[in-house]
Amino acid sequence: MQANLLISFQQIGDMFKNLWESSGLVASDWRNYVMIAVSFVLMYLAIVKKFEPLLLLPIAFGMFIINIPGAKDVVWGTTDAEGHFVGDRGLLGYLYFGVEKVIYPPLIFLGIGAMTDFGPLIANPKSMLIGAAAQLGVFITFAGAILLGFDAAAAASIGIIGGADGPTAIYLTQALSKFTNEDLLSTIAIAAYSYMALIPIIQKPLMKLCTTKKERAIKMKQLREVSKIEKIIFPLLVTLIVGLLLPDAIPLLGMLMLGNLMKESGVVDRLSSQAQNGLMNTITIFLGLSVGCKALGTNFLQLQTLYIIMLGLVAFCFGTIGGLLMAKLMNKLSGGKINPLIGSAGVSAVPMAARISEDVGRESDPSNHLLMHAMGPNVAGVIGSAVAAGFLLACFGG
Amino acid sequence: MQANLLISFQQIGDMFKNLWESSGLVASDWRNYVMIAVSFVLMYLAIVKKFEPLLLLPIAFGMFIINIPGAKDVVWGTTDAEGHFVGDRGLLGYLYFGVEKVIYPPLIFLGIGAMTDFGPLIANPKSMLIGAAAQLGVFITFAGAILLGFDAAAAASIGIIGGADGPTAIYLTQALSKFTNEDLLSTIAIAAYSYMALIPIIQKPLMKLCTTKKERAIKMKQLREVSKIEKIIFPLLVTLIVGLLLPDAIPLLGMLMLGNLMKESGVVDRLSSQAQNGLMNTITIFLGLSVGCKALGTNFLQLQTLYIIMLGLVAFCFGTIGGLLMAKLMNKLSGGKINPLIGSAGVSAVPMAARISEDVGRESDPSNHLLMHAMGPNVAGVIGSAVAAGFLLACFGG
Amino acid sequence: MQANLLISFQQIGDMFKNLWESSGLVASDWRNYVMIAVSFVLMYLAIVKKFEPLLLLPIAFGMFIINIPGAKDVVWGTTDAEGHFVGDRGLLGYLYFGVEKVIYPPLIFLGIGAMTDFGPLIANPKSMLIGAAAQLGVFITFAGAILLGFDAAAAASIGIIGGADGPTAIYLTQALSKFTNEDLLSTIAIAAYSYMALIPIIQKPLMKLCTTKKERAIKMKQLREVSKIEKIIFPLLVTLIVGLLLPDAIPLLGMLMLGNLMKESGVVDRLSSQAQNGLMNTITIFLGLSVGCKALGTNFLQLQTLYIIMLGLVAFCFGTIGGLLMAKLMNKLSGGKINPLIGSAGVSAVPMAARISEDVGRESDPSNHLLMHAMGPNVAGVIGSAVAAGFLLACFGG
Amino acid sequence: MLANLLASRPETSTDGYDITWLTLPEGLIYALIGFIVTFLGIVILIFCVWIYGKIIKGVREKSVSKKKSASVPQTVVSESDSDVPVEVRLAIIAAIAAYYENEKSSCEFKVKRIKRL
Amino acid sequence: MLANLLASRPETSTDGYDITWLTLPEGLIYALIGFIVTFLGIVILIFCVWIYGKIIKGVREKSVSKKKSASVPQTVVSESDSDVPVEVRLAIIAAIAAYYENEKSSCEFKVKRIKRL
Amino acid sequence: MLANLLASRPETSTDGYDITWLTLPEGLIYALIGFIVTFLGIVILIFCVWIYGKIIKGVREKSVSKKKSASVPQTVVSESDSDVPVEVRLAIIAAIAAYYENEKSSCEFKVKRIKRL
Ligand code: NA
Ligand code: NA
Ligand code: NA
Repeated sequence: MQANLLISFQQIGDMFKNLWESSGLVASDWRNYVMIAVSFVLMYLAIVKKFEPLLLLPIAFGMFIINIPGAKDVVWGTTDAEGHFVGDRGLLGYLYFGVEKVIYPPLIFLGIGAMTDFGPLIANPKSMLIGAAAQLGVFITFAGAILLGFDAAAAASIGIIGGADGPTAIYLTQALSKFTNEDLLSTIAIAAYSYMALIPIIQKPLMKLCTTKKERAIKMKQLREVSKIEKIIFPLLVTLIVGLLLPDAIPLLGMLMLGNLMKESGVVDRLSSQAQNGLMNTITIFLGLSVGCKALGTNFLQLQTLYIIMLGLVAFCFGTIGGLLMAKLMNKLSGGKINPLIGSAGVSAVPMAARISEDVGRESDPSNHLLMHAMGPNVAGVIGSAVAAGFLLACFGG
Repeated sequence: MQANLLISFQQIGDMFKNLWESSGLVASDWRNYVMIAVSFVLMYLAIVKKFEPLLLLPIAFGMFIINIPGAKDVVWGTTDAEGHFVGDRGLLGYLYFGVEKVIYPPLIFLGIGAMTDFGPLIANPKSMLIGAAAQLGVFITFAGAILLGFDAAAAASIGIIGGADGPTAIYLTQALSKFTNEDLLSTIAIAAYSYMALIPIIQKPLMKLCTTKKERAIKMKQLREVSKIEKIIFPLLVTLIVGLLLPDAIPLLGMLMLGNLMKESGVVDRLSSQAQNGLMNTITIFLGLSVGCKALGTNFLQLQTLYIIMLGLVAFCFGTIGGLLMAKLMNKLSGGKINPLIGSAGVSAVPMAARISEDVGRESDPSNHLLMHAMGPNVAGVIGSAVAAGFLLACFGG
Repeated sequence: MQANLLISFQQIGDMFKNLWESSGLVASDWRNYVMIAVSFVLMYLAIVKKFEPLLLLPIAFGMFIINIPGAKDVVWGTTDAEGHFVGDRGLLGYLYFGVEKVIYPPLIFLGIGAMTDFGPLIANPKSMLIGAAAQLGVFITFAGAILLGFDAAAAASIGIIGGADGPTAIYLTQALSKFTNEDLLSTIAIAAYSYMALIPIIQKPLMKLCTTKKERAIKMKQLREVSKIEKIIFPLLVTLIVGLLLPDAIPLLGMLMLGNLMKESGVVDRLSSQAQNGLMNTITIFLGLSVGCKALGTNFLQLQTLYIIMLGLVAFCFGTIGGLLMAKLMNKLSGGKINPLIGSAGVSAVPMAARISEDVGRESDPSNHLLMHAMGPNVAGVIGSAVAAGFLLACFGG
Repeated sequence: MLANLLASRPETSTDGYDITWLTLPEGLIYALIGFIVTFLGIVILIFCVWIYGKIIKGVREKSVSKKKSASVPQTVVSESDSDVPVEVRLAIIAAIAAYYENEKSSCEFKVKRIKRL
Repeated sequence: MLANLLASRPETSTDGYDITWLTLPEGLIYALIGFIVTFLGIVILIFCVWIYGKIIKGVREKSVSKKKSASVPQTVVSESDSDVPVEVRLAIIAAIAAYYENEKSSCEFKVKRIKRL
Repeated sequence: MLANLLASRPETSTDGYDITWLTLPEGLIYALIGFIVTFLGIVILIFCVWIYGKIIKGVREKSVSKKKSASVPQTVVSESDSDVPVEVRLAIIAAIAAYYENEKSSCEFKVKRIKRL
């Protein structure tokens, strides 16, 4: 071979043929291009409409990159027929490790905890009932998914979209993923973040439908001030009680509460600052990219995806309705002291949902400020969803 | 099964039974509740007393969370009789990876190196002798642990508590952990950090006992200024010399000195800043949580734990005495130029121990400032402990 | 054994003998000391001459630490004859994981993307031709390495030094490493960063040689302003087009472009800031240290190393010449509107090479500012090198 | 019923774990019980928070009545800085506040001391 | 020829993968094709960037002509801060700018509001 | 002797590594040797630090005597900023210093330039 110094045109032709075959153009599937178009739509929503850009942009970019024909083996890794890696993973395959082993969502909750003020909730603990009632969407959607023929683990994952909490949805979906053959992660994550972004459009009509004009004008009395010691004990108490009932909720709730303890204790500002900045930002990038990567066109464009997106909308609507009805009930029982508009904030989507309560309230009476009152149900919704996720995990997580 | 649309009460009963069994309440052990109480005491010390909160708070939270009945399998992972993981780990099991593979302590030392000023030590290299003498506590405690019936690896780990250096103690204990059947990590870490927090109470009486009033009043002459080039060469020199003698000390000392080199070189401020902020804070959270997690009640509440806590106190006392006696000797030899109070700073616990030298010095003479003089022995104590750890690792680390 | 309370001198002698054998002094090899000296030279260049200190300092420290006799087994891990780890890795062995699995270079590119302004390139897309022509060095060096007897994968890795891009060089070398028996990583990384530091010395004479005085005095007209929307679409377009042609380039180019998209979109400042600060700094430390660690004296001091260093210089020279010739050609075709000095900036080495164009331009005419015009070819060089790396990977990466 | 939307109902997942299939009534029962359990947990939480709120309030009222005259309002900028004009101190605080507002960081700070250089 | 510099030319690497050995002409062909492919990719890129630059320019010129009078220059420091002297506002901006310059961070910021304490 | 505190003395750990058991005299010998080795290492270090301290001092004294008149004290704030009153410059430096003090960061900084906007 070495002696043969002349190279035939044949060989050069082969070289180009190999190059052509390694390029994506030959491996194209129309579904890849559809997904790239979808990813551009998501980027448009993230960048121009500013819909939850922190996660939607990395998710969309992950979706974009994995659907470039020929890219999957390079950026994700070679996989066998059942999706298991063959040999080394690609970059995004390694970043996905933290999703696969359910490490990222609790760490994001650590940062969220360090940014959350549970003060309004402690001042008015009854508002937690709204956070519980808003889980109605989760459970109705669960039943709906069963009706549509999904298995229990898949139905639970779809239901949790109604929790309106990205990390909780990703956590539960991934933790249940081995008990179902559906590949739901990216669809659920995208549905959850998209609907969270669309929450003003979803909630405002429902809020006006479920409440009377008089109810919307109710002014609530100012919340009491909460002492530092109460704020420090609260995260420990929540972790202990929910942990005793539903240990499966601990990774999420425990990290949320550790973050909050770090913040409220005031003695570890270095750690609390890193949890909510450096650490959370890094993990947000990794989580978004690797979740988006699961949206490979050939898996994503199925009838199920449509069902899930539809069920997700159902989940958000019933979550909102559940919260509103509970707030109306509490208003009745308290003799008109509670403005039912704070009910919709129970679906979490912190702090957007609480702001909508404020907005709709001020439409009725510009001097009516509901924001602080809505923050209680709003953060309670996070706890409620974590409890619901713990329940579903205890039932269907083996 | 699908045809049978009616569900018997039997089935609903089963569901609740399963839920009840998955909850922690049924799996409770009184030792879990004792440990939760202990974790609350540690949190109290960290938050209210501000005792080394950066590590004590995460450790205490890890201890709290793992001892919630039923939580262990979820947050740590399922383990067999010998403690090896069965299937996937839980969140804290994954975070523990960096402890298990002894990755976290050297990275924390990287950050500490980037925060340490070796100037006072370079100006007065003789003060390193005090840092060596303060290792007396380490070796006396080692012998004491042998006497109490611990094996060599366990005794070495217990002895290193006297180094008064959290990362060094965790590093040595973990590196020796496969050569002993004792599960010492959390006990040693908690003892080390607790005594470091209690160092004013431990050291002040010993300092007054070991020195005369006249000695305490000695004023030391100002240290010479140290040039930048000396500060740059110092970390390389220490790494090289200690590395040649005791290669086992390199992961700790080398990272400490790399951090210091990054700081003193002044050309990589980006890296030095990240090493001492973002990186160190992240690892502190992970290290604390996963070390605390080892303090499962059923393992922790044993007679050994009491012995270790007792031996830890012995280690701190003899470390202090060793440093003081060396400083007295140097004072004698130098003809009264060295205030023996700087001896106690040799146990490291940077910068607390140096501040105590200052405090006690000013009790004798309010115009006597020993802080800068005590900083030399203080940082020398870090080097000394790393050398001692390297020796013990070379002897008992296989 | 326990009964025998007296220890013979024999035993003490054994202990010292063991200590001595575990120390590095007995395991010394002259090549270790040569490498330590080399590492000191690199540190001198990094600290005093400020030559690319961000990576050169960690690389040099890794080289220093691994060559301390006896340190290799401790900090890197025990390996068998073929270099595979036996049992647990050491600290640097674990940090090396991100190099081994080619995770670090794309993440560094993420940060670089978030710092790069492609505006000048978008304003004058033709300047990308210079970035392509500057890859001449890569391919000439590839052929040269074949001539010197290297196999194809090794030759490709050596050629990419001419890309003048550290992460790209490390990425390609590591991705091809299983297709060659040469251990090239540290040599190539050190050569790449060293020549990038020496770029003023390499380029200035070539620039004067290849251009006439009249050409150097050409003033270019100001670039048009680039709209935000163009800057947002650019990274997506580049990823898509290059990805379709050469999917192997996606991990590098895709991450570079994601970083840029995060910056230009303006909606995820948190993420973009973390990508270019915290994340990039952490990975720079880890990458530098673990790349430096591969420069063990016994492997490094070979004839090949000399060849590679020589070929690296060839690569830089021909890269510069390629860029200059293309700029001259474009000048001719445009009727004298393009100053050929911006050609040398095509080798990337952002932003140093562009500054040299500015400097040399001002030597001819102090009022001539070429910096902005040179930034286009400069960042185009990064894209060009990633394309070249993608081509080489597609050909020789299995 | 739409239940046969998916052609097959495998017993085990590709990872080898059991897949649970529920009938609609079973699903509804699970949903109901789940909703109840969530409420139950939250109600216990509310009770505990309310209880310890009461306890702390009681404890504080006692201690407050004792210490009433002890506390004196603290100004952020301490007295020793009085040679630095108020305008400048204002600038410093505003600068840092603006910085933090921008960063959305949660750190709190006080201007401890202004050094004259 | 220097090609026999390395004594042996193993067929497979220690990791078990095939090692490719090229003759010089083969190497030159690869180099040439590589250079051409790189150029090709870049030329396609240039074409696309140029095309969409044109498109965007066209779209913008239309919309700009419509909105011409709509935009009003914004000052960085808003009107509501007018009770704070210009000197002090300057100080704040400079302080933050200096901070950022030092950090080489890419964050941008505006002094949104100056709070009087 | 308390040595039989632990009922059994297994030869190997659960991970399969040898466990070393020492008698008290052995332990004391190890402790003594360890203490000596630690001292030894530190003494060598002291010697080296002292030696190179001397060398550097020698080198510097030579070069200092040469360059004596070359250096001029630099003010932190450069001349070009002279239109900005001293008060404001002070504010900037103090603001950043306060920021850093709070953060406990070790970064150092200089106010390089104050831009008038
Ligand atoms: Na929720
Ligand atoms: Na110490
Ligand atoms: Na390049």
